Formats: sequence, C-alpha cells, structure tokens
Amino acid sequence: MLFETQVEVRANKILGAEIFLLTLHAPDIARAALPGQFVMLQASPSPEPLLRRPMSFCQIGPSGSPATGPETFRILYQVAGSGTRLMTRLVPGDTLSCLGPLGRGFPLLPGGHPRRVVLVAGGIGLAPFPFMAERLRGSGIAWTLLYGARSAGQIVGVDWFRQLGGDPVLVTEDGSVGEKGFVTAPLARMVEEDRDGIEVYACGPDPMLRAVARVCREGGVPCRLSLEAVMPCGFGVCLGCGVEANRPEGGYLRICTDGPVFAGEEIRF
Amino acid sequence: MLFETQVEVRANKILGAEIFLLTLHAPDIARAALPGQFVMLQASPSPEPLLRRPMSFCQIGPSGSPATGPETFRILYQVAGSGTRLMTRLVPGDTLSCLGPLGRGFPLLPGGHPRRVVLVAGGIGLAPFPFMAERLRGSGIAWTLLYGARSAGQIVGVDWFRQLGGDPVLVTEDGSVGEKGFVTAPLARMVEEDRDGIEVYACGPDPMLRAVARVCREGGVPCRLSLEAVMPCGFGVCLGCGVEANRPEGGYLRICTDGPVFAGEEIRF
Amino acid sequence: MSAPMNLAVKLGPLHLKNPVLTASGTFGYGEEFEPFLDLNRLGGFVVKGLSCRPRPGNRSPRTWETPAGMLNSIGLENCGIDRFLEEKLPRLRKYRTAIIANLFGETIEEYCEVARKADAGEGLAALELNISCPNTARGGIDFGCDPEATREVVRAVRDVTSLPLMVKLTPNVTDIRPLAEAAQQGGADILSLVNTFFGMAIDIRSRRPRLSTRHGGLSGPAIKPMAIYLVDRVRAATDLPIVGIGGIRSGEDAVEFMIAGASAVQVGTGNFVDPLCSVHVLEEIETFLEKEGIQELRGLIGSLPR
Amino acid sequence: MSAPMNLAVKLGPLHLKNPVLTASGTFGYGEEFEPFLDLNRLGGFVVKGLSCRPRPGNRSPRTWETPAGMLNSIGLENCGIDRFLEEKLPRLRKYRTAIIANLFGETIEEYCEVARKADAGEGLAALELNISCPNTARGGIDFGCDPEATREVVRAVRDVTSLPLMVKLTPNVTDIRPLAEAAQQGGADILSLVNTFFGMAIDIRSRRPRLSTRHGGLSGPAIKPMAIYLVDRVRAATDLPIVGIGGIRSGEDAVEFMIAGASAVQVGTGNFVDPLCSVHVLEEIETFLEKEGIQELRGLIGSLPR
Ligand SMILES: Cc1cc2nc3c(=O)[nH]c(=O)nc-3n(C[C@H](O)[C@H](O)[C@H](O)COP(=O)(O)OP(=O)(O)OC[C@H]3O[C@@H](n4cnc5c(N)ncnc54)[C@H](O)[C@@H]3O)c2cc1C
Ligand SMILES: Cc1cc2nc3c(=O)[nH]c(=O)nc-3n(C[C@H](O)[C@H](O)[C@H](O)COP(=O)(O)OP(=O)(O)OC[C@H]3O[C@@H](n4cnc5c(N)ncnc54)[C@H](O)[C@@H]3O)c2cc1C
Ligand SMILES: Cc1cc2nc3c(=O)[nH]c(=O)nc-3n(C[C@H](O)[C@H](O)[C@H](O)COP(=O)(O)O)c2cc1C
Ligand SMILES: Cc1cc2nc3c(=O)[nH]c(=O)nc-3n(C[C@H](O)[C@H](O)[C@H](O)COP(=O)(O)O)c2cc1C
Ligand code: FES
Ligand code: FES
Repeated sequence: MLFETQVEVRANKILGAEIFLLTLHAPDIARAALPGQFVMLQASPSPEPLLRRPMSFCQIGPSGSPATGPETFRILYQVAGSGTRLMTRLVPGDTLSCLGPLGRGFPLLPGGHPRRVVLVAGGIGLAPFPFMAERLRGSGIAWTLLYGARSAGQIVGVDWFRQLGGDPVLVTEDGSVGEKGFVTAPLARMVEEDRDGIEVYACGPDPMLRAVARVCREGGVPCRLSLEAVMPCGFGVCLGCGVEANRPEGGYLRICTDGPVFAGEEIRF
Repeated sequence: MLFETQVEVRANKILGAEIFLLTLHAPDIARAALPGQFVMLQASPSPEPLLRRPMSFCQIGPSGSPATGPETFRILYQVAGSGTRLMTRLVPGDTLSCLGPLGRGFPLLPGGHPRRVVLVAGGIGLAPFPFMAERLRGSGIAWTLLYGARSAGQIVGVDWFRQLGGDPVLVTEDGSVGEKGFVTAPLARMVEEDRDGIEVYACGPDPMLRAVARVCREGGVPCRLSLEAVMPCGFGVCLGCGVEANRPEGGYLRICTDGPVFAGEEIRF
Repeated sequence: MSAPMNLAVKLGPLHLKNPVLTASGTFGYGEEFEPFLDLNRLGGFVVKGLSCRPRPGNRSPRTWETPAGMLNSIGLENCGIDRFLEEKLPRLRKYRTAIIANLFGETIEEYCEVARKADAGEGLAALELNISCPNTARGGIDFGCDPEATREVVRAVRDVTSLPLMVKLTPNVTDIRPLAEAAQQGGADILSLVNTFFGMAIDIRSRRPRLSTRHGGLSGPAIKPMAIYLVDRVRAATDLPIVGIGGIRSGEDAVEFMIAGASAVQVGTGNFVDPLCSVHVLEEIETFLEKEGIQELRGLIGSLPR
Repeated sequence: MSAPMNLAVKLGPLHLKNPVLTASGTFGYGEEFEPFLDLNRLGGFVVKGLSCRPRPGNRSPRTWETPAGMLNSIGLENCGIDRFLEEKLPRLRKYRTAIIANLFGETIEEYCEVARKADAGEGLAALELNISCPNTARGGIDFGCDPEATREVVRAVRDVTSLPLMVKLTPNVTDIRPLAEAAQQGGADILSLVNTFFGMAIDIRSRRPRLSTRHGGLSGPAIKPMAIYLVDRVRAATDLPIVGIGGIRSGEDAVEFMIAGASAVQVGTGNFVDPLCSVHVLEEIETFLEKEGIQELRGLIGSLPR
C-alpha cells in the first residue's frame, strides 16, 4: 500500500555536523515501510521548494526513542542544499505532505544464504541501515556495519547499532575516528577473508558505490546498491531518475520504482 | 533612520476571524517608528513568497502586552492571500528580514489645531490606530475612533482604545455589533455637527477611503488617507505603487515614500 | 455539497465531462496513477509522447529543480506507438474518460506514420500533436517555430486521421499568433499551449550543465504568467478552442487560464508534486464556481474582456 | 578574511572594479540606495531607463507577484534625459563606480537624440540601449525582435556616441543569436541579457488583468534558467563580452551566469526584495572564489565547456 498523507513533525534534532534526525507521525506509512524504501517528503510547509525530497526510512516506531510512540518513522538527513536547509527549521506541530512507502528496498532475506550481511554506509548513506539492521537482527541474520565518513563530526548513531548488538567499523577520511581512509579498505579485507560467507548492502555517494561494486565483483560477492538521483516524482512517472540498465538491449531503469536498491549487476553506472 | 535587519517573532496570536497580532523583537525599528509608517516584512522564513509584505505599525513597545518588552513592535494582520496565510504559521523564535520604518505617517500634530482628531478605520485598516491613538493621547489631543467592519467577528482590539480613554464607535455591515451600515454614516454626522473642530485620519479599503474623502471634502474638513497598493519594494525604487497626483501637470506619486498617508486633496483616486 | 455540477465542455469535436486533463509526459500511460485516483474523475488524460519506434531517452541527469519550476530533458523516452496500442491502450479502455495520445516525430513522414497507427487504435478520444520537435528536414529547427512547417505537418496528419486533432504549441517563439493561425489552417480542431520553455542550469562547483543534454524544458508555476499571456494572444488570433497548460497546481490557476480563454486545462508538473493534484484542481474549480455563484463553465471561459 | 581579492573585469572598453552591476529600473537613479549601501562597493549601476522627454508611466496597478517572480508594467516612467543630466548625474559623479545610463526611444531619431545628450553628459561610464521597445515606424514590433531594426538602431546610436555601448537584448524571440549578431554588426561593445519575459496575470474574482496594461514583463528567480540558457546561446554566436541578467539574488546565481559566459552581472528584482542584495551578491562571489580556491575571475568566466 502507498499513502499520500499529511504527516506531523514530532521532533527535529541535530545529531552531528549538519545532520539531523526528524521524527514524523504517520501511522499508515510507518506500518507499511520496509528497509531501503523511502518517502517523498515536502521539505517545508511553504510552497517552495516546488518538489518533494526523497528520504529513506531510518527508524520505525519506538526503536529510536521510545517517547515518540509506535506510529512514527524517523528520517536521518544531512543539509545538502536549500531544501534540506529548510528542513532544519521544522518544529513539532508542523505538517508536511508525504508520499510513501516508495521503491524496492533491500532484500529482507539475503539471496545466497550467507552467514553475514555487510552493511556499507558512506556518510548520510547510513540513513537506511538502523532500520535494516533491526530487521536483520529480528530475522536472526548476522550483520556488520562498515561506516565511512569524512570526519568524526559526521559520524552519528553509533549507539543505535551497539544497542542492536553490533559494533560498527568506523572509517574516516581524515582519520579523526576509526581507521583512516575509505570504507572500501575494510570491505576489501572482509571480502578477501570470507567471500562465500557474506553479502553486501551498500548506500552512499556514487563514487563509493562504484568502488563497492568493483570490490564485490572482483571478489565474487553479491551486492545490493541503493542509488540516488534527482527525483521529481518518486513514483515512476516523470522518468527523471533513469540509470542505465546493464542488459544487451540497453535502456534505462527508474531508480524510484525499479530501485532504489539494485543488484550490482543490474546497472551500468 | 531606516533599518534593514532580522527581526525575531515573539508571539503570533489569533484575535478574530483570520486576524492575528504578531509581536516582533526589533529594537532599532521599534524606537524609530512613527504612527502610520510601515515595514516591509518577509512573510515566511522560506524563500517564497519572493516579495516582502507591507505592514503597518500597530503598537510599539510595552503598550500592548507588557510581557513582551519595550524593544518590540506589533503588527495586526488579516489573512488576505498566500503571504498572509503563511504568516499565520510563524512561531516564536522564527526570524524574518524586515525593512523600516518606511513612508510618511499621519501628522503627529494635526494641521488646523482642531479640537479632535477623528480616526476612521475600515476592517484591517484599524492596524495603525492603536499606535496613533496612543501618541495623540500623549500629546493631549482628543480623538475618537470610528471603526467599521463586515461583522462582529472582524472587530478586534476595542479594549486597547478603551484603555487609552476612548470608546470606539462601532459599525458593522450586518449590524451584528454597533450601528448597522458603513462607517461613513457616523462620520457624516460628526462632520455635520462639528466641521470646524475636527480633522479626519482614515485607513481602510479604497471604496471606504473614497467615501471618507467625499464626506470630508463636502463638509470642508481636512482629511488624511492612508492608501494601499501592491508594493514590491516599499522604499521608492520600483515605481510599482503609483497613485495619480491631483495637480495640473499630472503624473504619479509613490504611495510608499510620498505616502502612504496623503492629504485628501493631494491625490486623484 | 450541493448537486454535482455539470462541468462538461465541448472543444470542437472533443467532448469532455470536465475541463481537467493531465499533460503529456507527466502522467505516464495513466496506469501509474491508478493507486492514487479514480481516473474516471478526470476530463481525460494525455499519455506520454509516442513515436513510431521506442526511444530510450537521454542519459541522466535528466531533471533539475529551479525556483518554482523544473527543467527536464527526458528526451521523449517512450515505448513506441505499437507497444502502446498493444499493451497499454487495451488496459485503459475500461475508463470512461477521454484518452488522448500525444504524438511526435522528426519528419512529416514519421508524424503521419504514428498518427495513422494511433487513428487505427481503438479507444482514443483525440490526438495531440507535439510539434516542439526538431525538424530534421529543415536543419533541426522545431516544427513549431516555423509557421510553414507547422501548417505542413498539421495538414499531413489531418489527412490521415479523423480523430479530433489537438496541436500543442511551443512558447519559444517571437510571436505565437502566426503559429496558431498556421495550425488552424493545417486543420487543427483544438490548440493546446504551452509546451516547456527553453532553460538551463549549471552546477557551479563542477562547472557542468545540470542536464546531460546541456539545456532542457522549463515547466511548473514559474511559467504560469507567460503561459497565461500566450493563451491571451492565441485567443486574439484564432477562434479554435484552447487548452491551457503551464504551472497549474490549483483550481484557481485553472480558472485563471479559463478566464483568459482556455476551454480546458492540463495539469503537468503538478502531478509530480502531488499525484492527486489533478483531482484537487477539479474539486477546487467546483468550489470556486459554487462560491462565486457561477452556474456554467461557459460563463467563465474567455470572460476576460478582450 | 584574507587580502581583498582583485575582482576587476574588462568588458571591451568598459573597465569595472568588480562584476556586480544593478539592473535598470530596479535601482532608481542610485540615490534611493544611499541609505542602505556604499555605492562605491558596486562594480557600477545602471539607472532607470531614460527617454528624450519625461514620461509619466502607466496607470496603476503596475505590478503583481507571481511564483518566484513578478510582473511589471511601469511603462518606463522617467524624469527625461535633460533632468537626469542636470539634477541627478551631478550628485552621482562623486562615486567611484561606473554609472551607466539606460536609454530608449520609439524611433531611431529618439534613440539618437537621447544618446547624443547622454554622450555629452559628464561622468557616464557607458550607455545601455534598451531595445525592447515598440518601433513605431514598423508597426510597433519591438526593435529587439527584428535583426534588421536592431542593427539599424545600434548603428545609428554608435555614430553619435564614443562611450562604451552596451545593447540589452530581449528574450522574447524564437532565436536570440541573429539578434546578438545584429547588435554586434551595428557596433555594440557589450551585450546585456535578458530583459523581462512577456507575462500576464488575471484577478479571477473581478476577471480583470492584474496590470492596467493587460500584460507586462516577468522578472525574478523564475526566469533565471531561461536567462542562463540565452547567455549560453549568445556566447555561441558572438565574442562580445556579456552581462548576465535574470533572477540573480545570490553570489551563486551570479557565478552560474559567469560560468555560462557572462563577464559581469546585473541584479534586478533582487534589489526590491532586499536593498542590500547587490552587495550580498558581491560578497558571496568573493566567498565562493575563496572557498573554491579560484584566484582570478578570468578562470571562471565562460568556463562551461562549449
Ligand atoms: C531514494 C533516496 C533516498 C534518500 N534518502 C536520504 C536520506 O535518508 N537522508 C538524506 O539526507 N538524503 C537522502 N537522499 C538525498 C536527498 O534526497 C537530497 O540530499 C536532497 O533531495 C537534496 O535536496 P536539497 O534541496 O537540500 O538540495 P538542492 O541541491 O537545493 O536540490 C536541488 C534539487 O536537486 C535534488 N537533489 C540534489 N541533490 C540530490 C541528491 N544527492 N540526491 C537526490 N536528489 C538530489 C533535490 O531533490 C532538488 O530537486 C536520498 C535520495 C534518494 C534518491
Ligand atoms: C502601507 C501598507 C500598510 C499595510 N498594513 C497592513 C497591516 O497592518 N495589516 C494587514 O493585514 N495588511 C496591511 N496591508 C495590506 C497587506 O500588505 C496585504 O494584505 C498583503 O500584502 C497581502 O499579501 P498576501 O500574500 O496575503 O496576498 P496575495 O494576494 O497572495 O498577494 C499577492 C501580491 O499582491 C500584494 N497585495 C495583495 N493585496 C494587497 C493589498 N491589499 N495591499 C497591498 N499589497 C497587496 C502582495 O503584497 C503580493 O505582492 C498594508 C498595505 C500597505 C500598502
Ligand atoms: C518530465 C516532463 C516530460 C514531458 N514530456 C512531454 C511529452 O512527452 N510530450 C509533450 O508534448 N509534452 C511533454 N512535456 C510538457 C508538458 O506536457 C507540459 O506542456 C509542460 O510541462 C508545461 O506544463 P506544467 O507547467 O504544468 O508542467 C513534459 C514535461 C515534463 C515536465
Ligand atoms: C520594475 C522594473 C522596471 C524595469 N525597468 C527597466 C527599464 O527602465 N529599462 C530596462 O532596460 N529594463 C528594465 N527592467 C528590466 C530589468 O532591468 C531586468 O532586465 C529584468 O528585471 C530581469 O532581471 P531580474 O530578474 O534580476 O529582475 C525593469 C524591471 C523591473 C522589475
Ligand atoms: S523520480 Fe520520477 S520516475 Fe523516478
Ligand atoms: S513600492 Fe516600490 S516604489 Fe513604492
């Protein structure tokens, strides 16, 4: 089911450098949401910006902060431009129109029955993984989070994962916390060590996803990538979010409805 | 002095049918304001609407509600379209950019030394008069407020005037409170009774102002009219707010800088 | 609410149960909206532009947001007229609303071919000709920018179809009136306007165009005042019924077009912002008419003094 | 902040200390902005359009707000070139910034007359020719819509002035390139673009146009993507320096125009929204250059690959 409704802001808290956690009251959407799916959310109660913003489900119901009630979902967002900057101004009681859940998320049960799902997050690409890790834990599937960011100030939510029983492997470009460098380094080691035992779910900027896809392809490990694109509609109608399909006849896939999560081999990007 | 500053919302209260009182913290502007002047106020912290809205000073400093401190001013506004509708969403802590004080207001000392200034308000045209009445009282000049509105629900702020020692003469089109009809009826009676002793300051919709101007002209009573127009800039530069000048060489006056208050004989409208 | 209002309008040979259509390229093939609204509510919908053969469209990025608008360079991606007729149209026939096929080509022959096929397909209420396409025979100038080419292509299509023929004008011209006249001379029954305005945006950090195609088409509320102006101009030049398009997202926007002279409207970009936009527009038109005590749409359409 | 950056730019014969100008009709005669900003900060400013004789302008209402834009039909109200030279210019001469007179007429003779007078006035850095005006000799078609008329009027003015000559192009044409070429052939030193787009709005309750003149000119952020597109087109057609205009309200907007090919920009409607807009634009350009480690404006201007 898909819902087009008004959602109410319950909280909007700063967590890190220009990173915020927005709690929205929206019973229908919260109940229907799956990890890796997203909503199209009005960025501000005003008529500008014109288009809604795609935002992933980060947490559902009481998991993140029990006080907010079970009929909510949370969005972890980073200020990227004018729309997300306006979102920082949202206060409890504001209502926004919202469409969701949208898209095909990460598989709830990994395909090849691996021993472990490796979640790879780059920056704000962390957003879908608190929800995902919770579901994996609920299904008794082991998981590890590799979490890369520019610097310590961009690392948020580590406790969420600890509470779910997993200590994230942290990597920062400046070495201010965890290993210094890119998240693909520990990923490559894991692939090296245990190529038959793992499957990779990744979300982050395009260059990271490309690197992840390469490491996995070379290591023969299946991977699922959550892609981003400018999304005017989010429900498959504007054809604005095409990614080239990796198939002989060519053509484009719509990231919003054919994805946002794709198997590495489905796409050419 | 003219100030271009960020002002902070301190309160935004509903007073009547789509009529609100907005309290803004803005020390410089509050100190410099004169009755009948106005500000150009951003309607919402978002980039839309593009243009600021002209709004009169309704009260300055502690006069309205002592709790808000002396460095504030208040705006009485009515929902008229999309911008004023967005204003109803303002909450304490919001900041807006604001330019003012602008324009030439009502004379602080009436010209012909009349015994009494008659303030004539139509609907939201009441806005400048709480401030005006306070100043007149401070100067020891007697005043009477004639206040017309569509219906009782649109009548607000009567207590402010009572506290300043004057009981407003109320007129409603539907007779739901006060005299039934238009505010020009009691005005005509006052002009009739005391044409040498009064001077008229009016603010309201154009048809009302025209009627007031006619009554005053016919009765030989001086009048000052506060005009409205779409005002893109408010400081005399876009030439968008012209009103035809009543002079042999014709041409236009700018309502924002030559007014908004004009002597009845200055304009042709 | 009082008794449902009669909002039926006639656009020459095309009869609509109400004046709210959706614009080509913003409503897919209709089916994408089935989860959101009862398509029967609409006066009709115009499907994504169709060509003789399927087209993959342009590389990404294909869209960018601008103040109160958006740029697109989808590149007329579509499944081709054949697949539309075989796979999509049969599923749509159940709807009691006008299904309008939007067609384009790069030569007059292509226009005729796709129109001939569409004419043979059962269940279409009308054809809309998108003439904002480069005419390869004339050095790539859009058909719609050249009165001669407009007249020719409309006439050629007119000869191969008996369906009501709507011609969609481009706004990117010095004077739209000769184009409107040319479309009428070619045999158009209805004029729809406007298509998108040329626009461009640049990523100032990478110093590259935001769209893979460098420039694209601007749509959305930003263009509404220009579209209203063009409706006013076209109304002065022809007496064909007009369908107004450009930035409509509320009933009040639609009414503005109708007062300017449009007998019906198309909702475009508004569908992306809110998939229920077209139905809201319809409901708000009804509310407006009730509030203003207007009994018939006829009293509204073209009521702006000339 | 580090040492002040050198932002000087040369537009052919016109040297500016920085690339931020203000647009004609949005900055009065400069003096209106004295309470807000030090005019010396600006690269220059273009005064309200001047004609041979004073003009009262159009009846009200003259403006209306639209999504991310505004319509105006001020009607080129101005005090006339004589009074400008006598009363306004002497007061402005003290500023160390480029003062540019914007000129218009309805016949070639009028253009020449006003240009001749302006040329004689002391203290002007350049003339900007507004050719978006009806040419009464050719049935009222705007000079700027007709390459022949553009070439003629520019050439005639070129003959009567030795000041740097900037020609301001209208966007309301099918193809702007022949107009840019015509202005160059006529002897323009600089091209500025764009003037306003035709637009219209209607009060749906009274069913009357929002502007007394029925239609007017659209400006503001809404038009920015179209203006950027036109700068890109003009850059492909001529090698004259370009001044970009249209919806600029931030340094990033200005940089976008510069990457597209503009050597300088003009801030228009932005001045109404915030009288300090032009200075903010300048400061934000500086901040951008610093952040991106760009040493010279030259590295930015026209850096979009062709
Ligand atoms: C499926 C999906 C899920 C996402 N989930 C999250 C999330 O959980 N948290 C989060 O912080 N961000 C997420 N994003 C990215 C987020 O949508 C963009 O950062 C945001 O739209 C930028 O808007 P803006 O107005 O701040 O930026 P601007 O640059 O002002 O936006 C201009 C336009 O570009 C689009 N745009 C700009 N950058 C991006 C981008 N990287 N991706 C998509 N559109 C873009 C905007 O939507 C808008 O239309 C997601 C994107 C997608 C596609
Ligand atoms: C000097 C002056 C002082 C004013 N003081 C007050 C006041 O104290 N309280 C109050 O409630 N109103 C006041 N007004 C009127 C107020 O500015 C308008 O009601 C308001 O701008 C409408 O904006 P909107 O977005 O709600 O309407 P919309 O219709 O959405 O506005 C569209 C455009 O039209 C303009 N506009 C529309 N109606 C008017 C109008 N009647 N007057 C001026 N511009 C208009 C808007 O500014 C905007 O640019 C004053 C007007 C002037 C000129
Ligand atoms: C993403 C997108 C795709 C479009 N595709 C087509 C098309 O295939 N054929 C066509 O005639 N118009 C197409 N258009 C133009 C619209 O039908 C419409 O004329 C234009 O968007 C203006 O209306 P709006 O402002 O309501 O969007 C498209 C517009 C958009 C935004
Ligand atoms: C109120 C107003 C008056 C204008 N008057 C003139 C004018 O006298 N001469 C001229 O060449 N352009 C005039 N213009 C056009 C502007 O100079 C500018 O080209 C246009 O507004 C686009 O820029 P903007 O979007 O930054 O406003 C005027 C624009 C506005 C809004
Ligand atoms: S965002 Fe519109 S089709 Fe994907
Ligand atoms: S509002 Fe701009 S001149 Fe008066």
